[in-house]
Amino acid sequence: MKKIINNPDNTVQEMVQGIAAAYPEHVKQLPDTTVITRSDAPVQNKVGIVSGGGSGHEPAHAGYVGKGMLDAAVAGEVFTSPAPDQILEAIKVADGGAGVLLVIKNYSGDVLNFEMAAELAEAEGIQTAQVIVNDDVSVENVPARRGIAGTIFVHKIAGAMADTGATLEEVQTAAKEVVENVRSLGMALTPCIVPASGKPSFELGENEMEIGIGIHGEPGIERKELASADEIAQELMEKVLADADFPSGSSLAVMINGLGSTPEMELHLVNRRVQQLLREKELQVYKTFVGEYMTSLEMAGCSVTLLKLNDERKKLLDAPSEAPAFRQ
Amino acid sequence: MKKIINNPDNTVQEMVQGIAAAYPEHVKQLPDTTVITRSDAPVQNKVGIVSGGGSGHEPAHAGYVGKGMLDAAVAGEVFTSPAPDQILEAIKVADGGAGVLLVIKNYSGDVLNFEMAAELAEAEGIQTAQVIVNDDVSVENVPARRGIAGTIFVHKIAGAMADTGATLEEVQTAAKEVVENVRSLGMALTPCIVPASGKPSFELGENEMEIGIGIHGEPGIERKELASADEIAQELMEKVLADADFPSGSSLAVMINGLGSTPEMELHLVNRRVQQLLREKELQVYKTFVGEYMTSLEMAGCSVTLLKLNDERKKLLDAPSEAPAFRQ
Amino acid sequence: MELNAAAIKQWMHHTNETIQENKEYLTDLDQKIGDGDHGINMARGFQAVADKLNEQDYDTVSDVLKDTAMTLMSKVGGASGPLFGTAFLRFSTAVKGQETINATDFAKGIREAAQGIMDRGKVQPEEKTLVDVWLPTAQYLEDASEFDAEAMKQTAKEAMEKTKDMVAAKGRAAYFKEKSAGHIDPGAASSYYLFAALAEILGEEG
Amino acid sequence: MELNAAAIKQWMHHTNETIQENKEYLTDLDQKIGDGDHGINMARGFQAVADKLNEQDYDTVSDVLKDTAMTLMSKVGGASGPLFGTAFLRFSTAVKGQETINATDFAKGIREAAQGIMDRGKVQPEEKTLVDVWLPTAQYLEDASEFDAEAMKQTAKEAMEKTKDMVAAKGRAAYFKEKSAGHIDPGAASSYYLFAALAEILGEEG
Ligand SMILES: Nc1ncnc2c1ncn2[C@@H]1O[C@H](COP(=O)(O)OP(=O)(O)O)[C@@H](O)[C@H]1O
Ligand SMILES: Nc1ncnc2c1ncn2[C@@H]1O[C@H](COP(=O)(O)OP(=O)(O)O)[C@@H](O)[C@H]1O
Ligand SMILES: [Mg+2]
Ligand SMILES: [Mg+2]
Ligand SMILES: [Mg+2]
Ligand SMILES: [Mg+2]
Repeated sequence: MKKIINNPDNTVQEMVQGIAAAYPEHVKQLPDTTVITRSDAPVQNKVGIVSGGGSGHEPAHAGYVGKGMLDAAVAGEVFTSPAPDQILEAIKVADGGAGVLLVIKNYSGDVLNFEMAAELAEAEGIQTAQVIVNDDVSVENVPARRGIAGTIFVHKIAGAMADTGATLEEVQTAAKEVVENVRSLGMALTPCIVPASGKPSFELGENEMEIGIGIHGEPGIERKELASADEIAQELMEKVLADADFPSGSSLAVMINGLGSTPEMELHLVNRRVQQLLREKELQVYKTFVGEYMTSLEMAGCSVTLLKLNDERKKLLDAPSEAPAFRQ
Repeated sequence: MKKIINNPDNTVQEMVQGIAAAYPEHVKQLPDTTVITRSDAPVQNKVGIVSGGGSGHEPAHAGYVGKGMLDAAVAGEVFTSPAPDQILEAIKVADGGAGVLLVIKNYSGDVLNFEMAAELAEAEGIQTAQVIVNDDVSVENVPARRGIAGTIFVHKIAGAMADTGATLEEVQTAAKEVVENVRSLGMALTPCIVPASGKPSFELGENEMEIGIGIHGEPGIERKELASADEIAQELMEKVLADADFPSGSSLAVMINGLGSTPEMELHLVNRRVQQLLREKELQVYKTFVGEYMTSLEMAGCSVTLLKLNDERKKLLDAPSEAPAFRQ
Repeated sequence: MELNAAAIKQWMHHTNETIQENKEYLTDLDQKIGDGDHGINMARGFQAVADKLNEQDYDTVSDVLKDTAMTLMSKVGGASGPLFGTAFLRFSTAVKGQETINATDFAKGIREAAQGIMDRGKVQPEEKTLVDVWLPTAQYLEDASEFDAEAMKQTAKEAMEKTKDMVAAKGRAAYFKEKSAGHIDPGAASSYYLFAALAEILGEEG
Repeated sequence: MELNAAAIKQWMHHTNETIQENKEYLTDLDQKIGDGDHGINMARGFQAVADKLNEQDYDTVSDVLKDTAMTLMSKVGGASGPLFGTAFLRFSTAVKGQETINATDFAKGIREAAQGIMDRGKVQPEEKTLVDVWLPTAQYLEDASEFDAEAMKQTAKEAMEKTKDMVAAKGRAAYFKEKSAGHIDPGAASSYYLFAALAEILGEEG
């Protein structure tokens, strides 16, 4: 295992310190926690947006903390949901009196811990609402679907909605509408290694790839021979579009997300074919994002996310953001 | 070799198409070239800024094309300088009548090809000036020093200077001052594989790292046992600071750059220690950049870049940029 | 059977030892049908419990259980953190204020704990989770005419082994669908260690 | 010796064949003291030359050389692109407008080409670059009382082999400092193939 780390037990704590040290003009670390929060939190009378989850998906989620997106992000151990007490601290610091929306990726651990934190927050008189992101079409059973890169669009749109002065319920509704309209699918060429375990998360043959893999290495749809960039793009798109059923003429946001060690060059090859296919299907591309948004340590692979837009979501997507990993 | 590509011979061309398809609001591909240019190029009466080099360093350089940074970037084959005719096309499209500054990384190939292009441009009546970036302190012999991540600061500051309406000479001077005040050093844990060759660029033992490696796998200063993040940060900083000799109290921009497959998490660990060391040395950090700015395909490793700022460079560094890989 | 605060403390310390020894094994189980962190999570959590309980002397069983619950909740993370946390919290509440507990109290506590896991995890029996160890153990404790530590351990062990053939319906293992069969559930295994540790403590005392 | 446009074309075609056959070898050389792309660069460039020259019939030697130069310049990239490009451009200029060239013209052309490489690359002899093949070959051609293809090939070959012991002072190989000794310079090797290809063409003809 070749990693640039110190003692693996301290990795998350040190990473959070590193993030806070990098962007002091935007964010700070809540003392004695692994919570990154806007340096001006809480913003009075604005609905707070809190997300988080296991670490190893950077820039998710701390990179999305900043004016226009999240008010706070909680970092759990690598690939392990954060505990309720940490989440509670994030909720408290994010609450400016208008309540807090929790953006939760749909994993048992995340759901359980965020729900407990929400109960604790309610007990302290803070109103919370939640949205559970489950954009990964690789899982057939919809309630069990995992949350992957589509989560970033939820952060962006919920954050922008909160900035309009909307109520907690309105922000939650906007976030839920993103979830209803967003679909993703990923694929991997190589596994990744959790620092504390030192072992690969799964194994793939020299010439194999796995379609539909999860961002913690959860099993996907199919393992098969490594295909070309065009074929990979085509397969991901077919499965996403089959599930999404976007009417032709729909206006979309597109995200081509790198899982970790796949060079940006390769992401652009995938993007090239994705854009061709969208044109063929007469789907309009409103905006494209190519880069590492929701990673899986040093896993090689990518995911494709499509979000159907309406006028409101276009406006919210375009709204400014000062989050270090999503400046616009 | 596991890569998401099509025919390796077409990779660069397809990548450029993918980039153009991703950001049509900012950039376009010059037909029949591998040149990415601002969609509104040439900007009349503004000094044009052109850079480029071999591909495989994405987002460098096409990702830095946009209002506030480059007017055009030329992509050569992977790790191979682009040819003069392509560079000439970039110069022509970037020239708005005020001349064009060429930002060249200090490699034989880049220098030779850009110089030929400059001669061809002069023959067509376009005034050019050049700046050669050589920030890599790993090479002892200063004239032979390589250009690495410090190049991004040259792009940023030259681009901002051009936006002020400065003359070609003034823009060149600002760029040269960046080169005089910027120092970098990198290190790698694993090699990368050029798609067309299919072979690793070098070999490193299971528990080895190389300090001072170049972004094409050029040999560095020393090969040694893999150290901790803190030790790596310390070694890179010591060598950079020994070479740079920044007086205490200096105000710096810091870049912690990932070479490809090193997770952002690890970059933040390096950043944490770098910031501690800077505090100890009583050097002021004005702004920090952590991420993948100048990569080397899927090489694992990182580089540290320090740029000494003065009031002018602070203002230029802070100026807005719409380049997709450097939004601010 | 009569357990005081010190005995519960001892139980938790021995659980910690067992978990530390079996950290790799638990992680390997989770590698097969999860994300390979269960051993790491539990080891981190129970080490924190051991450290926490060392900080003070406790008067009541319920206080030891409560600190155990809160520490697990805050240090384990993942799915197992809130589940083990909830289990011990319910146990603590079931014996609230008691300086000592007897076999009946213990049975009641474990029953409440099992129910807590089911509520929190929205989980049913036979879904291949830790509840498949807690429930049968609770049942055994309620049914036993006399408390028998070895028999409890045996019950927990068999229950854990039964999870091997189950197909997971909850948690990460559910993504493996039919392929989850053939492997013991990691949470069931760590739950077994918990009951085994108690049996070993009581066995030593004779 | 008398070469017309068709012969030069044939020379370039055979050079292309040789480079394609030795693409891996050239890349391996560059892997050792460079960035492992020289074979790829040269193969791409000479394939483009072959394609380009096939497009039309040429009247003059200088036009074939000029198209060769421009194609190499635009398709090779890297350090070798402008260097080989410049070499052929200078050669073309040296024999401007000539339908055929004799041994003296050829010697003059190669001398000019070698000088072009030195100017463009700011390179001196013994710095372990392609100039270390071009210069001795030019010298041999100037000195030879009669043109002898085999001897020219032999000269180029020996010159290439001499680069093995040199320490590189220009190009990527210079980063390897003393470690660059012990390996043939890739650009020297491809330059040798160029002269060898001419010898083979002329040899075949008898
Ligand atoms: N919804 C659930 N209800 C009950 N137990 C669950 C549930 N989800 C997961 N588990 C238990 O948690 C264990 C996994 O714990 P762990 O690996 O620590 O967390 P994670 O799955 O978040 O990585 C499983 O073996 C299973 O026993
Ligand atoms: N400054 C220079 N002058 C002369 N020849 C050079 C110079 N730099 C490099 N070369 C030649 O170029 C060859 C390498 O070419 P190539 O691998 O195609 O380009 P690059 O070094 O850009 O990858 C070297 O073997 C050497 O012969
Ligand atoms: Mg986990
Ligand atoms: Mg090269
Ligand atoms: Mg797990
Ligand atoms: Mg080379």
